[in-house]
Parts: sequence; C-alpha cells; structure tokens
Amino acid sequence: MDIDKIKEAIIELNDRDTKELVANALKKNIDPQEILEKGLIAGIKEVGNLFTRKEYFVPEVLLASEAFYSGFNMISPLIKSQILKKKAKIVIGVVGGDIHDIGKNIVKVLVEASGYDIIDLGKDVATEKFINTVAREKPNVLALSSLLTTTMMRMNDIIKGLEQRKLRSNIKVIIGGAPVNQDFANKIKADAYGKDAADAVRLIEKITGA
Amino acid sequence: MRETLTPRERFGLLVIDEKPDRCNIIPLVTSHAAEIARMKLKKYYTNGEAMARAQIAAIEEYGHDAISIFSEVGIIAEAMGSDFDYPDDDLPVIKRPALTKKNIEDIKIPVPKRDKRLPVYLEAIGYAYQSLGDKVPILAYVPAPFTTGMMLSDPKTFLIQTIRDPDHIKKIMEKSLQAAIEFCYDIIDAGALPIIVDPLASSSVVSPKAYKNFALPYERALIDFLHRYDLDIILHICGNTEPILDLLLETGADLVSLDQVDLSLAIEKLSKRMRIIGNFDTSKIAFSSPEEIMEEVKNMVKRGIKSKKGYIASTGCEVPIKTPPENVRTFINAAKEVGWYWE
Amino acid sequence: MIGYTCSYIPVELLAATGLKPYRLLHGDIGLSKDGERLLRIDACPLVKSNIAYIIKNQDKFTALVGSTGCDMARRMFDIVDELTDIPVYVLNNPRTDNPKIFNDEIDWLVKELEHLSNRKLNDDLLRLEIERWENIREQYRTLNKKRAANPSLISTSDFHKAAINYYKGDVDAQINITEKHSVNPRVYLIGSAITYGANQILELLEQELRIVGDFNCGISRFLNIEIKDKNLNGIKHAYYNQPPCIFKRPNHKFYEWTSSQLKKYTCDGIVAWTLDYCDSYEFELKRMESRFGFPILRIRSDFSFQNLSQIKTRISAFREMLCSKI
Amino acid sequence: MFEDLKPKKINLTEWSHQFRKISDQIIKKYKYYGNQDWGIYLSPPATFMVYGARQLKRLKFDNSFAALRLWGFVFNESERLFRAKQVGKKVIATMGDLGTIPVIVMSFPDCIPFYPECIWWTPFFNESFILLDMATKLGAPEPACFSRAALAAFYKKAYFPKPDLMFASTGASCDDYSCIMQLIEGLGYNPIWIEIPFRRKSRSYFVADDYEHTKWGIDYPKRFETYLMSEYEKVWQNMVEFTDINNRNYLAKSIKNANRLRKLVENIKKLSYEAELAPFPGLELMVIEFGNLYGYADFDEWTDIIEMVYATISERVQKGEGVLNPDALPIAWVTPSPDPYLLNLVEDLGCRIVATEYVINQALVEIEEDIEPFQALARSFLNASLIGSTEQRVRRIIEGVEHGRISGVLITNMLGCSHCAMETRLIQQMLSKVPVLSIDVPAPFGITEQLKSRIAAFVETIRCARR
Amino acid sequence: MVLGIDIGSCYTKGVLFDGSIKNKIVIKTFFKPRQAIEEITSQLKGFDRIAATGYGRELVTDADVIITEITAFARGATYVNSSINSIIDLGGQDSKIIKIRDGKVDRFIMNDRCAAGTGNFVEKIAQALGLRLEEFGNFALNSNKPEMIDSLCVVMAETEILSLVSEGKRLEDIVAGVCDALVRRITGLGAQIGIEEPILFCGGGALNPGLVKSMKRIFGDLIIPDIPQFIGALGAALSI
Repeated sequence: MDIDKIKEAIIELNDRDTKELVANALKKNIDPQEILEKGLIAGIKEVGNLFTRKEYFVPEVLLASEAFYSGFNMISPLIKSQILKKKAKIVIGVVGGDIHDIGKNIVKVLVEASGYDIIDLGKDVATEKFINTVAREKPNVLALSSLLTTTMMRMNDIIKGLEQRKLRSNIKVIIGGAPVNQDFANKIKADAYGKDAADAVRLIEKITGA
Repeated sequence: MRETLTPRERFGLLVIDEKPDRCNIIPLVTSHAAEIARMKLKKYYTNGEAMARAQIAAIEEYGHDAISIFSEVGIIAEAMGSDFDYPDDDLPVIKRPALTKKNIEDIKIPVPKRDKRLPVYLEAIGYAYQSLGDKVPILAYVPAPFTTGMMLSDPKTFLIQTIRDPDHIKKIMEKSLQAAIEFCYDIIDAGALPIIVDPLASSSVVSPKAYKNFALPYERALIDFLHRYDLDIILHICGNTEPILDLLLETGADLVSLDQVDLSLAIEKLSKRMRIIGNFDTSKIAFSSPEEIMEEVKNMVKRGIKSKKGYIASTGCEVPIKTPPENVRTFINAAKEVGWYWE
Repeated sequence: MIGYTCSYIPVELLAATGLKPYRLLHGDIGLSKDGERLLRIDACPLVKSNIAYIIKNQDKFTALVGSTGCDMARRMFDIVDELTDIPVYVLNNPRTDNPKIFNDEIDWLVKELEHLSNRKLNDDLLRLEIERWENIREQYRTLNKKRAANPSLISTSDFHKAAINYYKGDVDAQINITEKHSVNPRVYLIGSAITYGANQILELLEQELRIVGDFNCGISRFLNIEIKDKNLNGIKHAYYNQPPCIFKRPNHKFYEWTSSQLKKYTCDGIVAWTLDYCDSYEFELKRMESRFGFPILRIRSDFSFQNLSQIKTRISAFREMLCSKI
Repeated sequence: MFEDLKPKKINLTEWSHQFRKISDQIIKKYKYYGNQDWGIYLSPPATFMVYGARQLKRLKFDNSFAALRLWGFVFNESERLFRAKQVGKKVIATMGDLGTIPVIVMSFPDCIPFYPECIWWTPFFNESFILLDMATKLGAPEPACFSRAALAAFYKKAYFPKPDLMFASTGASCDDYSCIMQLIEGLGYNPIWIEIPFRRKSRSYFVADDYEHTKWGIDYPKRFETYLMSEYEKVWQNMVEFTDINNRNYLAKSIKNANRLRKLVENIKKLSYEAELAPFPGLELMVIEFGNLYGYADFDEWTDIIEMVYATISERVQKGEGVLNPDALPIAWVTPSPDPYLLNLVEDLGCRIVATEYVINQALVEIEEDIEPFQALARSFLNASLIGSTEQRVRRIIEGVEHGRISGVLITNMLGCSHCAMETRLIQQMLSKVPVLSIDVPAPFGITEQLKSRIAAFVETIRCARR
Repeated sequence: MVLGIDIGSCYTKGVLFDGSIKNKIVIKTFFKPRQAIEEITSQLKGFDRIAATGYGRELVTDADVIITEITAFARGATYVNSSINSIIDLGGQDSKIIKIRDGKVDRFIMNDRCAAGTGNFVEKIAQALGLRLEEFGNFALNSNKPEMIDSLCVVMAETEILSLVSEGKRLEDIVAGVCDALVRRITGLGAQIGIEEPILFCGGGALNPGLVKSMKRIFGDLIIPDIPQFIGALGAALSI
C-alpha cells in the first residue's frame, strides 16, 4: 500500500510526497530494497513508459526524476553494500558544441535507476574526451546524445575515432536525440538508436545482455 | 529554358496563392554555407559580411531559392544577457544563461543594431540584399519567445517551471516577445523576411499542453505583429510536431516548416490555410547516397506539390554542416525534376 | 518638286498636280551628322539625313507629303513645319486592318493637292498618271524577273541604281542595266530603307552573295503596287493592299508575304539591314529568325561603314555558312 | 492619424517607426475587394522592400497618413490583380491608349482594366535588370522604351494574371509601345488592335478638313472624332460579347466616376502648384497623376485615397505648411521619369515641380457628360500628347514660362525612345526663355555623381537667371 | 604539317598542326599584321601549307586556304569538343556567337561597331582604374556584390565607373560589375540567335577568371578549352 503510493507520487511528479512517503515507509520498517524496487524504480519506469507513449514530455520526466532522487537519496546509504551490484558500465555524454543535456540527464536517471554504473561526462564534450574515457574506463556501452542537426555529425567523428584507436570492437555505441534516427545510426555504424529514454534502457539491457 | 522565374518571383507567386513555374526549393542551408565558402564557422557567425558571402556562395553553388540568415537559436537570448563561447570551428555554445545571474525583471530588451551578434544578422541581411535582393528572397531566422526563453534560463529549471511556476514563464515569454519584435522590426528594415523558429517548443521537448500555453500565444503575438506589415510569415518548428499539428493552425502563420511529421498528414490537416514547407530527413541528406536521396526527395516532392495552397521543398531542419555538397545538389536536382506546376 | 516619304503615298496623285514626286530617301553619314544638330543622336539616321536634306534644299520643294509610317518619320514633318515654310501634308497610314481611315485620308489628300496646285484631279488626269506610272513599273518588273531568275541575271546593286529614277520622279529616263550573271548564294534583303547613298552596302553584299529579292523602303518595293482600275478607287485599293508595312498591326501578313517571297525566289538566306534606332525591324529580328527558318545576316548601320573589314568578314562567313548548307 | 506631425519627407526607416503607432483596427479598415485576409494594403514602404523593391531604401516619402495609404495601394497592384482573378473578376489589359478604354471597360461589372506597360516602374523600384534583360532575350532591343519590361512580364506570368481580354492601341502614338505589343502578341496572346489616328494641326493652307477644338484648345480634324468613336464601339462590342452584358447607362456612370477622380486630381495639382509652400512632394504627385489612367486596378478605392490626399493637401495649404523649402525653384517636368529617385533628387537639390507634361493628358482632362458618351471619350482622347505635334504638347508649359510661373524645365529622355529622339531638341528650343536641362534617364542603378552635378548646375543656372 | 594562322586585331596566333597540335605561339599584332605574320612564319617552322583566318587573313599572300574566323572557330571548337552547340568567342575588337549544328555553322552573330561587348572594353576600363589586365580578372573573383554598371558604351561606362570610385565603392565590386556589364552585352547579342548548351567559351576573354565567373553566372556551365586563344588558328589549320 505504502509502496504503491510512493510509485504514484513519482508518477504524479511530486517530490515532497515522495520524500514523506519514503520516510514513513522506512519508519514502518519496510524493506528499503522493496521501497526502491517496487516504489521508486517502478514509478520512474512507469514515467518512462508514459514518456514513450507521449503522455509525458521532458518537463514531466524531469520532475519525476527529482521525485525519484528525493527518495533514492534517502535509501541508497541504507542498501548500498547489499544490492547495488552494477550490471554494466555506461559512459554517457552530449557531443561537442551541444549543451542540450536534459535528454541525456533523463536517460541517466532511468539507466541509473535500472542499476547500471554510469559515468556522466556532461554536455559539450569534446570528441577526444569521449575516446580517452572509453580507453581508460573500458565501459560496456557508450551513449551519445545531441539535440542539434549541426552537432549530430560529431557522433560520426567519435565512432571513427574509436575505430582508429581500435576501441570500437569492445564497446557498443548507442545514440539518441531529436535530430537522429535509426537511419542515421545505421549510416554512422552505431550499434543502436534509442528513440527516447525508456527505449535507451531497453536497448542497454538488450545489448549488455542484462 | 524551362525555368522562367527568379527565386524572388517564384516566392512572390507562392504567397499570393498562385502556382509558380515549379515549387520553391529551399533546403535549410544555414551554417553549412560556411563549409561551401571554406570559411571558419566563427567568422561566419561573428561577421555579417562573411555570413552573407557564404550564403551567396552557397546560392551560386546550389541554385536554391532563398538566402537563409541564421547561425543558432541563442541569438536573442545572448543579446539579453546569456553568455556564449565562440569556438573556431563550431557554433556558439551557451555558457551561462542570463537568468542564472539575474532576475527576469532586470533583463533589458536588446537594441538589435547594437547588442551582441544581432548586428551581425542585420549586416548580413544588408549585404545579401544589396547583392541579390532583386533575385532571391532573404529569410532571417528569429527565435520565437519560447525558444529564447529556454536559452535565457537553465533549461532544466525552465522546463520544471512550465509546470511549477507558469506565471514566471509568462514573464519570460513577454520579455522574449518584446525582444523578438524589436529584432523583427530591424530585420524588415534591412530587407529580409523574418522566419519564426521555435524548435524547443516541439513535442520532442514539451507537451502539446505546454506548447499551447507557453509557446503558441507568443508565436501568434509575434506573427500578429508581422502581419501588420502584410508580410507572409514562415513558422519553423523542427523536431516532432505531429501532436501539435492542429494547434499550428492557431498560430496564424502563412507558411509552416515541419520536420518529423508525416507530410501527407500535414498537408491534410494544414494545407487549406497554410503552405507547407518540408520535410526531408536531415540525417538522410547528410548520410544517404545520392541515389537514395534522389529517389526519396522525388517521392517527397511529388506528394508535396499536391498541397493545395502551395509547397516548398525543404529539409526538416538545417542541412548539417559537413553534409557532402553532392547530396545537397542531388536534393535540388531531384526537386527540380519533379516539382513542376507549369508545362 | 513635291517631296514624299512613304510607299503608302500614291505618286500618281502627287504627279497629277504637275509637280515632280521626289522620294525622300536620303541617307549618308554626312547628312546624318548635319541632322544631329536638330535631333538627338538616337534618332533614325534616315530621318536625320532627310531633315538635313530638306532644310538645305528648301527652295526646291513646293510641298512635302509625309505619313505616319513610323513615329520618327511622322515627327520629322513636325520639325520641318517649325523650321521652314514648306507646306506639309501628313497622311495617316493604315496601321490596323481597317481601310476606312486610309481611304478617307486619300480623299483628304486629293482635296489638299487640288488646293495646292489649283488643279482638279479629275478621272482623266488620274488615268493618265496611272498609265504613265504603271508603264514604268512594268518595265522594272521585267527587269526584276531577270534579277530573280536562277541563276540571277542582274544584280540588285544595279537594279537599285536604276530604280533611283523612279524615286526621283524621272519617269521618262532610259533604264539600262547590264546583265551580270551570278551563282552566288541567293539571299533576300529585308529591313530599313536602302537610301540613295547606301548602294555601297549592296555592292559589298553582292561581292559574295546575290540579292534576288528585297522588301524595304526603297529598291523594288514599288513593284508591288499594281493599279487595276484606272481611277481614284483603283489607287486606294492598290496602295492599301500592297504587301503590308511591318508596322501594320498585327503583322502576320508581313510574315506571310515575306515567307512566300523567300520560297518563290528560292532563297538560301536573309540579309537584315537595319539602321540604328529603327524600331520597326530591330524589334522583329529575333522573331524573323524563328518564323522564316532561314539564317539571317544582320547588318546594323548608321551609314558610316567604319567597321568595313568586320562587315566583310561577316559577309564572307555568311557565304561560307550558306555554301556548307547548300 | 498623424495630424500633429509637421509635413515632411521621411525615409523608409522613419516610416516604419511612424507605422508602429497605427492601431490594428485602422490597418484592418483599409482593404480592397472587401477581403480581410489578403485585402489589406496599408503597409509601410519596408514591406515592399522586403518583397524586392530595393530602391525604396533610398527614397523619401511624404509623412501623411494619406501618403501611406497611397503608397501601400500603389505597390499592392500586382497582388491585387491576381486576387481579382482569384475571386472571379475579369482582368482586362488596355494597352497603349493611356486613359480612355479603361473607362469603357469599367462600365462592365467586375471588369478590371489595367496597363501592363506600367510595369516599366518595376525595374526601377527593384533596382534590377531582371525584366529588362529578359525583354532583351525575347527580342526587344536594349535601346528602347523601358516599358519593354512588360514583354518580360507577359512571358514570366508573375507580375499580373493572364488578361481575360486585351486591347492594344496603336497607330500614331508610340512606336516602342506598338512594337512591344506586337512582340507580346507573338508570345501567344491575342490583343484586339485599336487604331489611333495622327492629330493633324489646322493651318491656313489646309482646307479639306473640318476642324474642332478640344477643351484644352487643341484643334483636330472632326472626322477623327467619328473615327475614334467607331473604334470605341468596337471595344464596346468586344466587351459585350465577352461579358454578355450590354447597358450603355453604365458607361455614363463610369464617365462620371472617372470625372470625379479627374476633377480631384486637377484640384490637387492646382492647389499644390499655386500654394506658397509646396504642400506635397513631386514623386507622390506623379503617382497621383498616373492614377487617373486606371486607378491602380481598383478605381473606387483609389478615388477614396485621392480624396484623403486632397483633404491633407487642403489642410496643409490652409495652415501654410509645406514639404519643401520656401525658396525652392518652380520648374516644369516634361516626360515622366521612370526613376523615382530622380524626382526626390531634384527636390533635394532645390527645385519644386509646378507643371508636368507626362504624356498622359488624355487621362487628365475631364470627359464631357452632356454629349454622347463615345463622342465624349473621343473628344477627351484627342487631347493626347503623343498623337499630335510637339508644339501642342508643350503649349501649356510654354504659357507657364511666359507667365513667369516656371523658371526652369527638366526633360527626361530614354535612349532609343523615338519621340524623345525627335522632340527633345525642339522642346529645348521652344522653351529656351528659361534654363532647360535634358537628361537621359539611365537604367536602374544609374544615377551617378555626374548626373547629380548636372542637376545641381541646372539649379545654379536658374538661380543666376532669376537674380 | 599545316600552319594555321589567325590574325586578330590585338593578337596573332599560330598553330602547327599535323594530326595534333605540334606547336603554338601568340604575339601582339600592334596594328602591324604583316610583321606579325612574318614573325609567326619564321618562328613556327616545318610546315608545308598555310591556312589563314582573322581580320588580316587576306594579307597572308601565300596562304593555301583563307577562311573567315566564323568558320575557323566552328571547326576548331568542334575539334576540341564535338558535343558543343554554341561558341562564344570574346576577342579584342570582336565578339562573336556561333551556333553549331551537325558540326557546321548554323547561325552566327557578331557585335556591331560598339566596343562595349568586346575585350577592348575590359582593357579600357582596366587602364582607367590603373590595373594590369591579369590583376583585373583576379580582382573580380573577390566580389560577391558586383556594382551595377549599365551604360551601353565604353566611354559612358568609364564615366560611370569613375563615379563609383568617387563614391568609395570597393574596387573588387566595380571590377566584377564591369565583367557583368560585358557579359550582359554578350547576352543581348546571343539573345538574337538563341544560345544553346553546351557552350564553348573561347578567345582571350576566356583567360580572364573574372569574366569566366560572370559568364558562368549567366550561362551556367561553360566548356573552356585548354587553349582558348588558339581555336581560330586551329580551325584554320583543320580546314586544309
């Protein structure tokens, strides 16, 4: 009951309620693991679905993720050691010249909520920095975002750079953002295109086999 | 010679509901022009004459039907106080939005002839107009209030405020509208037709409800202002606009430029009152083979010219900077092959 | 003498007054420069020359008869009227397909001429003049057949020299033309007036080509006037129905007539001679090219022939071109 | 609107600024064909500059509301003609006669006459060779009247709709027009040709014709009147055939309408020329004179605008206000200038236009209302400038000079224009009591420093002569 | 081996031809065509026949064949590129436009007395502006906004140009405007016979990059041979 309310609070984009409900649930000694999975994560995943169904848009997801984090921040110290076993390592960032990171941030929330280890390089990230990070961190997935037609070409540069440094075969590259699509992904030889944040999580699950 | 008209004449016929010799062909060749002119991007967006020369070079190279004066959508927000970096080989990048430094009440309406890079646009228009103004229409892209508003703010805060603090958003909108009006005023004086661009109001970003509440009224107000001049106004919203197609009718725009939307659907819904501009996939123009482009553009144009109130063959969004020129040329040739109204 | 300017002005009527009809067909660079003292430089060189000639020879002319053939030719008399005391009669030419105005104008002209000459232009007098002029025209027609023969037996340059008698009203002068056979490419000459002083261009052309027919204000145009009824109505009818001036609107008939001539004379090409600022032909040249389907050699002139070597080159090239086609 | 402003000539930017003060309601008030969406014409010059009229950038305009209406309306003509056809009106081209046949055409409901050759303005306002170059390609020689632009416009079909019916007047008027119309026919159009006779002067040794006098004291052979009437009858019959309507009463009415405008314009000219200070700029006055030809394709709305102009001018005269300096020199202008900048320039350099001879007299004179309508039209047409002698053409200017009302004469010529080539020297001679400047109007872009100096020198000469 | 010689008003061109071009030379005529002919015949040796064309063609007394430049250009141009339908030749005193059908001259037209449509126009204006001819062409390349120059004659244009200079207009734009004005004359000329693509552009004018740019702006793609100046001489040689 309490946990359902937490899920609903997130869907209703209410961070204060979420915080209160999580506090209450903890007081009632409900298993943090359950609060997280069935409340917070279930909520944010549903938001992801609503987003896919074009019922929610970016602002809604932003508020939902605030609500999510308001609960998550209370819970994570309690369960860190036990369950946050990382499924895979993801590097994410917005390509150079582009500062539109909201979409990327939404992906980050959902991916993080789904239990991945995520390294966020932020926005306007130079091509070199992506490549160097991949070389150093050896992630399983590189997730690239861009909102501008003019900057989407950078994705191509990054993939070419990975090839040159012989890093390409060990990593999956997924891309997203308003101007790109499956066609574009094929053209630049990305492994996958995610049309929205929820889609991105599904893709990551698929290509990392987890 | 089959081509009878100049681009200017062609556009003129379109906006008085007459069929020109063939449809207008206006792929959104903006910063890509710098590539054609082999010019550093920084020079392109900081120097009006350079911007115009690049555009003229592109016209000479491709022979499309309009000059597009544009670099990026932050132009008004910058003049209102948002800080931008100017990379050499890249478009300006926002560093600090104005509203993270001060309150909306303290933001001043810019003076277009003076502030930041607004004069760059005006100079570019002036130069292009002197050079080709009799033959080619000049289109200057003006960010709509919603887009400017988002460029004035931390985007996340802005979007959250659309739900949490609508009154504050409206204050930002009012100011951005004023700024856009002032800019349009000078653009007209310099000789260009303003195009209203509102990419951040698309359904890729905000809900139709938010579009209706915060973007549409101000697009409409700006278009109303321009209609006082008896000008025909283009509204360009790239990204996904399918959910808001019906709402677009309420903007009062005379021409609407669309991106991710089914062209036939758009024609069905809008072409009684609006001319449709669009909507070739920009990633395709950048990456497809000329053969594929030829085929697909032809299909698009064949559908487009069925639109009752007129059609402009275009790309859904800007032609990406590094697009191979061969592809743009193919786009234009394809459209020229099938886009005829006159025998 | 009574001066006149246009193929639509019946010489028979002028002659019936007892005066000698004198066609104002002056055109050379000297007279033209003189004319520039009265007219802007962009006036027609023929008009400039004629004006200069009239002013210089005022005392020779009892009267002048002009027409509305073209704007400049009509306005020429406006100036003459201001600057001299010579009586001037300007006739409205047929400019559309409607004979009424022309017929009325002829009636008017007859009355004016009667007043001027104090002579009644009655049927007898007119018949006499018609016979006299028909007779001379018939002689020229015979010669013209030789010119048009294939191969051509006399040159247009020679024909032109002989025809000057007609234009200057020397009806009784002997016409002698020596035969000069030619197998050069056969061309038809069209365009602005070939003046008394412009024989040079004909000679130049006929060094390499043979002009077998022509249609312009000058040379053989008068041959097309054939008066059947020997009275005033006959005059009206013949003059109105001559092959139409290019200025008549619409000008389909000009094209039809010229096309038939080109066929009749088995021409290989056309030479278009135009004077500077002569609207009537300048405007039509492009259409002629496509309508007639023949190559056209254009020669534009102010009578100065400063570019003689270039003109020669063009004529040679035209010949080479025609020969390669024949 | 703007009653509080002092009369002034202002540039395009200033006009845009002033325009912002106008409310939406007022903008919507002025429309043509009653259409709210596209019928609006009250736009500042900047609008037309955006659509390609480049010269507007350097022109100056009167700052009255009436002038705003006037310019908006004039520049809107092309759209207005297309719209006319879209809403089912008939568009009739009446080429060459300049002022009379439109009156007949207007007697048929929903028939709109217009002059394709008036497009000669377009290359100048656009500062562009597009139309002129195209005309060259179609066969018009380069040294020919700028109205050859009409040939290109017919070919391009982008400046006015395909006329439903075309009349082309030819004969003793203007050869360039005649040739251009012939080439237009060659493009596949089908004009009905109307013949204009040459108006002979009466002289003592001419006895054969009866002569009559027009209102302006110009004599002509009486039978030409009858002849013109028969040509107008032909126009009428063609219109009847086309519209299936035959009502002569409409003709009397449209003559009345035409006269209303002609009287207004006559009064405007009189007021302006005789006022102490020039109440209205010469460029606008020229546009007003040409409006008499056909009301820029909406005769009623145009007359309404001219009424407003008249009110504005009357008020200014009453208040003793003007747009030019009090010491501006009164000059006459012979032959219209297709270059509007030249009219601006001449005023800037110290002249004031107080008499004009724009070769459209037939459209300025009142049509008699108490005689048979076709006869009245014929008699009005016989005042035309181009169909008679040069002396008749400039007689009124000569009178002005003799009465001391005119202290200089400016003649504009076009290279290759036949009547200019023949007349200009003669006019110079006839008017030689005052300084005369004859300049060739160059193609668009053409006003050079050299030309400016010549006009300045002309002004100095007049000043010296007056001293 | 044939010597084709083209005696133009400004330059005299010679081509040695024997199945292909063996040698070629161009010298200034300087109003002394006889000297020019002598110089060419002495410098280009080894020919056994001569074919002459150009305005001084009649002066080559020992020529085996004499043809006009119209025919010569048509022969030369179709040899260089057999697909062409029109030739535009921009020479010093003359400009000509030739329409080709089946490898033969179908129509041709030359400029009238006026020099405004010839290379002479450019030379005169370059002189007035104090530019060398080579500079002139490259200057024009640097302009996107040619000034409009519309006088129909060289002398008038000179006044107009000096007026533009005094108004402080950019030299590049003026020079580009001069090129455009010249091309407009050519368009007017070509309009009379109707130019058809593909077009070969030759003569000395084709060596001027500014003119080439202006020509391309109006006529679209042009074929410019490697030896634009020698088309006439080549065509003469081919006529034997």
